[in-house]
Amino acid sequence: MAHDHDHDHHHHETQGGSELSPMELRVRALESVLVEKGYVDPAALDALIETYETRIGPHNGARVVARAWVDPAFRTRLLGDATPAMRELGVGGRGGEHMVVVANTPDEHNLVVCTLCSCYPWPVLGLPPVWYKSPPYRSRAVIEPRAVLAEFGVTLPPTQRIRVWDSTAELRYMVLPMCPAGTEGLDEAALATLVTRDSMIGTGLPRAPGPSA
Amino acid sequence: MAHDHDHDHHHHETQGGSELSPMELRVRALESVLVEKGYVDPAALDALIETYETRIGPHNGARVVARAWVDPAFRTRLLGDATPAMRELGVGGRGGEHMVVVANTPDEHNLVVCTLCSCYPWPVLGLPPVWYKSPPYRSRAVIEPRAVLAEFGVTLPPTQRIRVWDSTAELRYMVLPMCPAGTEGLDEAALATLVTRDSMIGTGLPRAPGPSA
Amino acid sequence: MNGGQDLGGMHGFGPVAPEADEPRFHAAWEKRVFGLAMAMGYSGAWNLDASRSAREALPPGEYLTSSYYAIWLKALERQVQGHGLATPEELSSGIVSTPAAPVKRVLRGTEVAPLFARGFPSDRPVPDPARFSAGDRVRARNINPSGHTRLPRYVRGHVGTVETVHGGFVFPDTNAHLAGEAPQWLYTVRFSGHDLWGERAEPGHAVSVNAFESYLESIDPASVR
Amino acid sequence: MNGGQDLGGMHGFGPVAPEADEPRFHAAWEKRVFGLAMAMGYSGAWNLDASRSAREALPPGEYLTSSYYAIWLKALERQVQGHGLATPEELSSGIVSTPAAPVKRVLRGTEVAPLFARGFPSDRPVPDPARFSAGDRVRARNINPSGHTRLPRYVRGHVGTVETVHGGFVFPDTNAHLAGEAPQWLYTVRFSGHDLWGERAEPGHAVSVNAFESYLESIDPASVR
Repeated sequence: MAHDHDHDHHHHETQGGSELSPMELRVRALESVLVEKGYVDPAALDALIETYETRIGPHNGARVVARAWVDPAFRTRLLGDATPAMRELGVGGRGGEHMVVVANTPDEHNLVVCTLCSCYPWPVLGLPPVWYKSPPYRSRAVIEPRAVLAEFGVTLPPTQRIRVWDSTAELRYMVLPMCPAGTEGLDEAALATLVTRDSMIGTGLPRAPGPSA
Repeated sequence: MAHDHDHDHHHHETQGGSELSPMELRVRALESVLVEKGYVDPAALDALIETYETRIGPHNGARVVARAWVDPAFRTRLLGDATPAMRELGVGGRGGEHMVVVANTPDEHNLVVCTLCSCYPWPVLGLPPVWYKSPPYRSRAVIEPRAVLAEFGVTLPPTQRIRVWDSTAELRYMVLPMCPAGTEGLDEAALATLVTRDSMIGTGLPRAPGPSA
Repeated sequence: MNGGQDLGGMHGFGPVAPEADEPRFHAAWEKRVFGLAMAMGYSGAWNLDASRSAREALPPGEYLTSSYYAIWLKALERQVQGHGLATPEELSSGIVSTPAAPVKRVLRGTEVAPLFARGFPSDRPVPDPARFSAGDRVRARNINPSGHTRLPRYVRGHVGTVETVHGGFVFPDTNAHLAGEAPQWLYTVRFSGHDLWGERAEPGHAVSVNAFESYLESIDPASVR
Repeated sequence: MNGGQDLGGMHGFGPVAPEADEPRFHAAWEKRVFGLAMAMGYSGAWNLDASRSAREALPPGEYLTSSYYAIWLKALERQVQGHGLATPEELSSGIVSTPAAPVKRVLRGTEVAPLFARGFPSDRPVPDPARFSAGDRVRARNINPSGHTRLPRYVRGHVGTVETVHGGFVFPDTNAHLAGEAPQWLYTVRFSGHDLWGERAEPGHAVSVNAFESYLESIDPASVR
């Protein structure tokens, strides 16, 4: 699934003697036309790629989680109306306009999926990994979430229910995982380092604090 | 859909200098192994191919339809229990063990499909055409049969209901079309020439008799 | 299984595309695959339901982009390997390097005509009486087995009318996994297009499927399992 | 549409396969496709729902065998051509041979940071009161539109519980076809795994979807349309 089985790629001359794949050539042609026709500003293209490749990522969500762990009032605001609460920490924007945060409890574990495409809270978690966008996860998360979690190495107690959130509209979900045990001495920044990307999707749990904690 | 997008074909030496496609080589390897290990008798292979390539075909079904048009008692037997009735004409065998014949009427037109694979009454109609086995027909026949029929050039009166038979078990269906008008002078053999394969699937209607009739 | 084979009601495949000449086979290899699959189907190593199951177990993307006989070929290769009749290396090279495994039967050339003219009926006696009768309203159960089934997704959960009680037949859901023929009563159940597809369904449209007894439940709420 | 994108509950795709290093992009062209799609999405020629619709309109076999950004690319090419912004020959050659068509907006480099930090909210006022309230039992309607919809097949016909009333949002089913934002109330509806998948569902499993008001009907039989 990770590579393109496309057969009907266009034929291009090799440009400048470089060896480009058919897909590179096809995209290059598209970009050339869109830029030359004035629909796309190359500076916007560069800014978009730079923003989403390097500036956004799960560290934003991790900051939100850590704050919720240490600040009960923030946690309340976050679970009540996540979008403005995240804005307090400067987290938000395209793909996170309408955030919903769902909190794990000993009774219920939350798992986020988008069966129909790839909806994901970009400004909170960055661009999604390939597996999140791929048929195995999208097909199975809603019908056999416990089996999926097991493949991620997460085995929940049978008494902990699993709640799957299928992102079928413009709401975007972040899971608020439970704070691991043994973190009493850690400050907010240290706690944030325990928050994995997967723990905010629901396919993982936060790291346990190291022996130095 | 009609060609194979297979990428992981095996690599073979070209045998005897002939230029064979990867699929030919792959099948040749399979056949060699199955024959050499004694699981497959080459004579059986030849007999199977010869039987289904040349001996069976929609002429068998056409004979059944023509008989039903001229012989009301046969028609009654055919609609009551099609398998023994067809056997009277020597029609039956593998893929037609449990035949059901459904009769078109001015009120209801019948259409046969197999959404799950390619079930088809082999000894009655021969091996199915590619379109019958392909996703467009299999997906659409059950949800928009009238639109499918229109693509086959068949426009039914809005008052004629459409009944779709999805062959989900080992029953195999043949449609008994209505006898065209203007066939009063024709004998059974002449009538059989009007019965098209598609008219026995339900995607067509019988031919009208020619001016000489 | 809810696999690539379960096509009823899907969109996006484009128009039906009849061919002008409609050859039975489109390449020499297709004939050989057809014959090999038929011959091996007689070996007793598996059965027709198992072969269907092997075909639909191809990943959906591969199923939908493979030609019909390419699907047969890939499934047959998997079956041959899965039953220990040949190794991947043998199938790759075409050179036999391991001993043959025993098979129950080998179809002989002289047997083809009589056997295939007779056919291989799949009706079987069922000791218990049929649970449903013609005219009964029944609901297709909402089952989603990961293994083989012949209850298509598009009828599950919908209510239809039993039209015909056909007698007992081999149950594919067990037989495909070589877990026994476990015959069941087979019915024809008619559904209205409106019930299956909603208010935008084409008017005057009904769909029948053949449904095994365990696919159906009474719509009397007290008897719904 | 009941297309290749509607994956919930399907079998046969194999295990989830996380990558060791999980690069955001796997080839240089993927970055460019991402950026081009985002930039063109701002042009006003279409909208996000239309882009999703274009992606899922790929034939299912192609959708399922194309990588993620290959799907984006193919959809973007179709949109560009479909809206008369470039010809197939131009996209094939990379050489402009026709005049540019007017577009509503061109995203400038300096606008990216402020615009994307603010985002593009899709909540809209809806004049009528919400038809459903938290706690209501509702049925996901059995609709099967050939156009874009965000009601997945696996919930259609099933009964769930309204958990949250979110306010009005742009309705994708019309917006995708440039037929207006036609905002509707949006709900979170929870379904039990048992109701969705039958008796073999994993125990203690529930699934929520976000459902627009027209996707839902009251289960009071008198009010079922």
